[in-house]
Amino acid sequence: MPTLFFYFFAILAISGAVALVVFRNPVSSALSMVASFVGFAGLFIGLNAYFIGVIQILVYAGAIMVLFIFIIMLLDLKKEESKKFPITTVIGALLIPGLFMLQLVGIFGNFDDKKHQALDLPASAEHYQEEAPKIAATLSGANGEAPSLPDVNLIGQKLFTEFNFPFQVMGILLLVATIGVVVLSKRSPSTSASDQ
Amino acid sequence: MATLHEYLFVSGLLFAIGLAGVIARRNIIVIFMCLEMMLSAANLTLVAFSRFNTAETGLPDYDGQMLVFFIITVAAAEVAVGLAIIVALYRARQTVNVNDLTSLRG
Amino acid sequence: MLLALVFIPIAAAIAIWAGSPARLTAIVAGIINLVLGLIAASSWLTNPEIGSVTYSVLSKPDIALSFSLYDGMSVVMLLLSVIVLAAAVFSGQCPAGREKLWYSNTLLIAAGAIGAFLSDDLFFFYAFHELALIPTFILIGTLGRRNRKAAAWKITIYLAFGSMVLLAGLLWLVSATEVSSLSFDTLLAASIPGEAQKGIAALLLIGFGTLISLFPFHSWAAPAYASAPAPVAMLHAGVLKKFGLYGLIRLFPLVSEGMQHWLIVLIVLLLGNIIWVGFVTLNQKRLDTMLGNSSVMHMGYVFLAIAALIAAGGEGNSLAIPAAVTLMFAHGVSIALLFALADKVEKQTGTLELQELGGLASKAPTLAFFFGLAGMASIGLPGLANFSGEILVFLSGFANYDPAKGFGPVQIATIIALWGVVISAVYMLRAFRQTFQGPEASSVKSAKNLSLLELAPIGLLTLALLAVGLYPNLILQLLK
Amino acid sequence: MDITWLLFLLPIASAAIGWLLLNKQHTLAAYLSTASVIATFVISVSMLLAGKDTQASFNWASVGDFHVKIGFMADQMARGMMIVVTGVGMLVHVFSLPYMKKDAAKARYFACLSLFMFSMTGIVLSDNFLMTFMFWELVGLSSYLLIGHWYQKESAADAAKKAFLTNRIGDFGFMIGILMIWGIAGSVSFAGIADWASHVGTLTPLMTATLGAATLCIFCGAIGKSAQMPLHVWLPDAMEGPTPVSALIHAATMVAAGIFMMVRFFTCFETGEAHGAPEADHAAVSLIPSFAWTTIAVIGIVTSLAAAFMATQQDDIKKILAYSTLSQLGYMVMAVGLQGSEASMFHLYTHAWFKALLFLGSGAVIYACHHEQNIWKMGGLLKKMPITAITFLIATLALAGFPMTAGFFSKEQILHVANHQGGMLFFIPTVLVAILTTFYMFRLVFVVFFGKNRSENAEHAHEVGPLMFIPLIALTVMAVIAGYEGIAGQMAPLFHHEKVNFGSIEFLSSIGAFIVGLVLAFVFYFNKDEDKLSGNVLSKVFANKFYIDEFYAKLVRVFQDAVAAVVHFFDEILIGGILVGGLSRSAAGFGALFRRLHSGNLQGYATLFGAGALLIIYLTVFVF
Repeated sequence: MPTLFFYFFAILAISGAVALVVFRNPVSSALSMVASFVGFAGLFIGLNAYFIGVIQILVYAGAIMVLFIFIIMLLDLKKEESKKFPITTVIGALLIPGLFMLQLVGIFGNFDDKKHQALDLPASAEHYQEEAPKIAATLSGANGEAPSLPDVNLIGQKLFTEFNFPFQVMGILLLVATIGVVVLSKRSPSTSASDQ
Repeated sequence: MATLHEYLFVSGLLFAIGLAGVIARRNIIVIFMCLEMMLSAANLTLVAFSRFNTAETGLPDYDGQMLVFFIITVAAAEVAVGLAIIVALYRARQTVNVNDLTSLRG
Repeated sequence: MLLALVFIPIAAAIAIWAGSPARLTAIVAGIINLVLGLIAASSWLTNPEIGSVTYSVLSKPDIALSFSLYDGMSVVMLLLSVIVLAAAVFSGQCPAGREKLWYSNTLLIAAGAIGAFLSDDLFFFYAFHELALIPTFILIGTLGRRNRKAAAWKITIYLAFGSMVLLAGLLWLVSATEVSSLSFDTLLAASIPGEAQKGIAALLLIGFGTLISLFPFHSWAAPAYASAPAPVAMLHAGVLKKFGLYGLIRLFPLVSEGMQHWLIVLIVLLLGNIIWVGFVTLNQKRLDTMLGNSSVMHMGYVFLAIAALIAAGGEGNSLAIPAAVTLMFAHGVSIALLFALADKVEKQTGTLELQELGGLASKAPTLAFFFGLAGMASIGLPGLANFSGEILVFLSGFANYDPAKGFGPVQIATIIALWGVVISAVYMLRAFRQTFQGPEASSVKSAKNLSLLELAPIGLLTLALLAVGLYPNLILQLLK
Repeated sequence: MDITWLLFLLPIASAAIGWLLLNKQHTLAAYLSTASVIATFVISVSMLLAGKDTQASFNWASVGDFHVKIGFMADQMARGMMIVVTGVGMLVHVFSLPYMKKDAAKARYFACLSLFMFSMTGIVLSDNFLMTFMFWELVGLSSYLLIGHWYQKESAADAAKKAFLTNRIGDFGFMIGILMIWGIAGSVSFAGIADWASHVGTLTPLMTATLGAATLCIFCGAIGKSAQMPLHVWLPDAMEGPTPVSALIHAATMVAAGIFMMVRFFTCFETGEAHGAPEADHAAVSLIPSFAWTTIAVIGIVTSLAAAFMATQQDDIKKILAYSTLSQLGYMVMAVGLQGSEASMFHLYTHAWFKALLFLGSGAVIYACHHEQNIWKMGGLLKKMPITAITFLIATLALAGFPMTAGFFSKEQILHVANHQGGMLFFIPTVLVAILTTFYMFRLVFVVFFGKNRSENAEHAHEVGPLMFIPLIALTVMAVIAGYEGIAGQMAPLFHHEKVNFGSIEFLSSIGAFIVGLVLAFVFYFNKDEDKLSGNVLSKVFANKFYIDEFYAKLVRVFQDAVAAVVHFFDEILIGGILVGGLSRSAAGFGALFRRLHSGNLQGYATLFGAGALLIIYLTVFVF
């Protein structure tokens, strides 16, 4: 059953990606990309990365893609190219990713594959006994429920201890980006004068 | 259950498709979307490694997921700035076709 | 104090960009630096540690921003830098409206040069030189004369090439010494296996050689100096170019064996500098290109001292390094003076074509006097600094001469190099004759004599030439 | 502090002050300079009277154990030479006061004269070769400045340049010689060299050859400074300078510096108290191989003879004197080469007086004739300016070696040396030169002072003022008495008394030469208005100085300038263009190649980027 889910979401992601590249209309491209991101989220969840899966939907499909669609609407983009793709471009677009995939497969041959192994949650609970009893409780099922992976707790714990500094930096980055966007999209007086 | 290689193959394929889009498409917004696709593909790789290389606690190695988290955050900021640039560009040039944007010609 | 010497020009450059009056700030910074430099040099004899500072930057490998007067050579180079800097900021005639660019970059060149000479860490030694090159390129490219673009490109490409080869050499050197610190103290205490020395020596010779305009990597120099604004020509030809010689002499102990392999090559090249470039100089039709080429030519003498040092091998040649350093100082001051004066000539007459000049002496006797003096200095007249350097160089060439064995290559080179003294006299007197003597040409009709204000920087440089020329022990006592 | 230092300090101080006063206090500068030279003369005389050797020095440049010293060594030779230098210098200064009165750049002139006095003092008193070399160059500089005093004149500027450059060529050899001597003897001081020479014993053939080469290299310096063949060309041109300068620098002192220096050098090789004992000299002197000696002597006599021939066909009064100076210097060099240092120095000493007198006399004539220098435009000046004429005549007699004048004694010694140490090969040309000397000097005297006035300038000439003729008279006295033993023994730099033997071949040939020359000159030139001897091929060759100047001009043009042009061409093409320029060319080529790739097409960039990534993956994963 999980294998089936994997193939389903993988095919969803891949076909969404293919549609993104192939559709002429940017809006269709954007929508197929949303579909692709849903596929991504499924794959993440299949990898026990629930938190990442959720923010993949929230941030990417929710926020970023909306932004894209907004811009597409704002600029009122019609169908992109009426002309067909030039043959050289198509060759490049097929050849380079193709070679890339070939290399990837080649690399697989050099490294041993890893089978999927179920997580032994109670066994790992003892590592958290000292510093995070609540996580340990969830892991071992001591709080009365079945043992489960406290994904968000674990990420939060890492984020606010080990990765605290980058986290702060990220905050500043977002602030700077916000200001930057405002500055960029503001029409400067001279350009607006020449626009009219 | 799917193996590591399968995940990596899927992520590589997605990356390749994104790259193909970047190479082939001429609409700068679509190119940008393809770039996001490539980023996500990289994220998938990271998560896959994180899951298949368990840490000493026996749980997934969350360092990888931290990286993904940061990538998503940066990507959000990047998209915001990038789209703002595209809007400014469109205002200046009235086009989003990269064939018309050749001021980098040496 | 040493920190101040490096950072006062930088601070002044920043202040100029920030809006303080450009010329005044630059001159004040130049004078403060001059005073500080003189104080540092004079107190160095009693207190060699004066003003040393160290700020660790990286621990592995150990890199530190560390300034000290490492030895007498650093002191002399520091003196040269501050003297030429003071004269350069004072004597330049900036095109109106470009003061910021002009003065701040001039100061930065000097800061880079001083930083390189004071650093006793290989990394910053190299980095400061690169720092000085950038404003050089900028100023030549933007505010130069005539075909400044081509000259700027040429100097950029050549010097970038030289720096690159040099960097390769330095990296190899550091890795071959297998020490973890880049400070000169540790580096020079290490030793390098013979095979590696050969390669490192070659890279250093080419790298430093290009920076010093060693034949045949010299062809950037003359057009660059001819096009450069006067302060840049003064600072680069006078000070910055000595970086290469300084580095070569500084790192010489590490690769002394390796250099042996290249002795003959070096001798041929330095004779190329002296004789070949000497003939090229003879054929120049403009004052500025002539001076540029003459500066290339005189580098050959310093290389002659280095060749004598190499040839001496284990015996040692106690004369060679003091000779080289004295000549470096003398050449730096005299060429700076000549470039400053050529600038004045151009200002007065509007041309530097020797054909169009003539009889300037009767209009501007003071200018003629100082030009004559500087020209005489550069052709090695006793009583002026260059002679002290040249005579010591020639003596160093014969220091290890064994009459029972006859002439070695260095002795033969010295004898051939002496012909350069004749060549330089020919072109310098020819230029002086064309410019200042004979009947007045039409271009000099409206020329005026030097004003007192213009005299100040020229007087400073002349004083330095005379002081070292009349009593070279002033310099030599630093070089014990 | 030794009083001798004042000999250095006074002139240099006066030169420095003169420079500072430039354009302002002309007259003050002139008097200051004259005062300083009078003071140095007094000091020199007092040193001579004191009669003891003094010595002092300080380290000028020291590196480790090696010191370059500045110091003086006032021995007999130096003291005598100082009298000549400061004596002639003083009289020339005094003469210059009226002569240069109207010159706008008087201050510069006197400052340069003082600079010259300083430098010449340095050469004379120097105790080592490096110091000699330094002052040697400075003398060259002051000579350059003084020849080019009227630098607005093309000819003066060119002559100054020529003089400096020709001297530079000589100095090139000189420096090599000094370096070689330093290498061989381990010392540059004369005392050090003498010490080495007396202890070294026998030399290996290689070292002997090197020593000979070193001697000849040092002699190169003398060739330049004393204007010997083949570097003699600058001296006649140097007459472009003011005439008093010619008297001081280009007749009496500076040109003699070459002889002085050679004698200094050779005396280092005379062991112990060998002064004046030629036989004893021989052993130590023989360290220097004979080929060096012979070369020097041959150059001396060739110069002497050639210059004498050239002098016979010159029309410019100063040029005649210049060639006569050359010829006499050739005498001295020959004497040095024949190991007759004493004779050479003695002739130098007497020659200084009467040649300075001749030049100053010619200066007075030129001054009186409103700067006319062509002798054929003078004439009959004996009546117009009797004092000048008579002093000039006496000087001519001295130069011609008329008995009982100073020149007679010294020429006698030269002839003696030529006969005894050189043999007939040297003696016959020496006598020939003596004949020619009398001939061209009396040609000059007859044309200038006798006959009738041949131009307006000559008609209006009148006797010069006292400040000019007093130096002339003082020099005349010296020109007569300087050679007598009582005076020469005191004053001459190196005096070796030789009793004149009235029956000897030297005496007879000397008298004979005088008579032959006088008669010839009388026959051809007395009361003539034009040169009967000019016009034929030979005289043209003489008048054009054997075409040596033209030959050099060609040589310079062909070798120096053409080589320079060719080298410059190759420098641009080969080095600037191909060898090293190829580097930048190829960089530019690659740039152009990569520029193609910079189409500005985003997709193109993406493709290339992808290809690059592929390549890197391929290389990192599959190759390495």
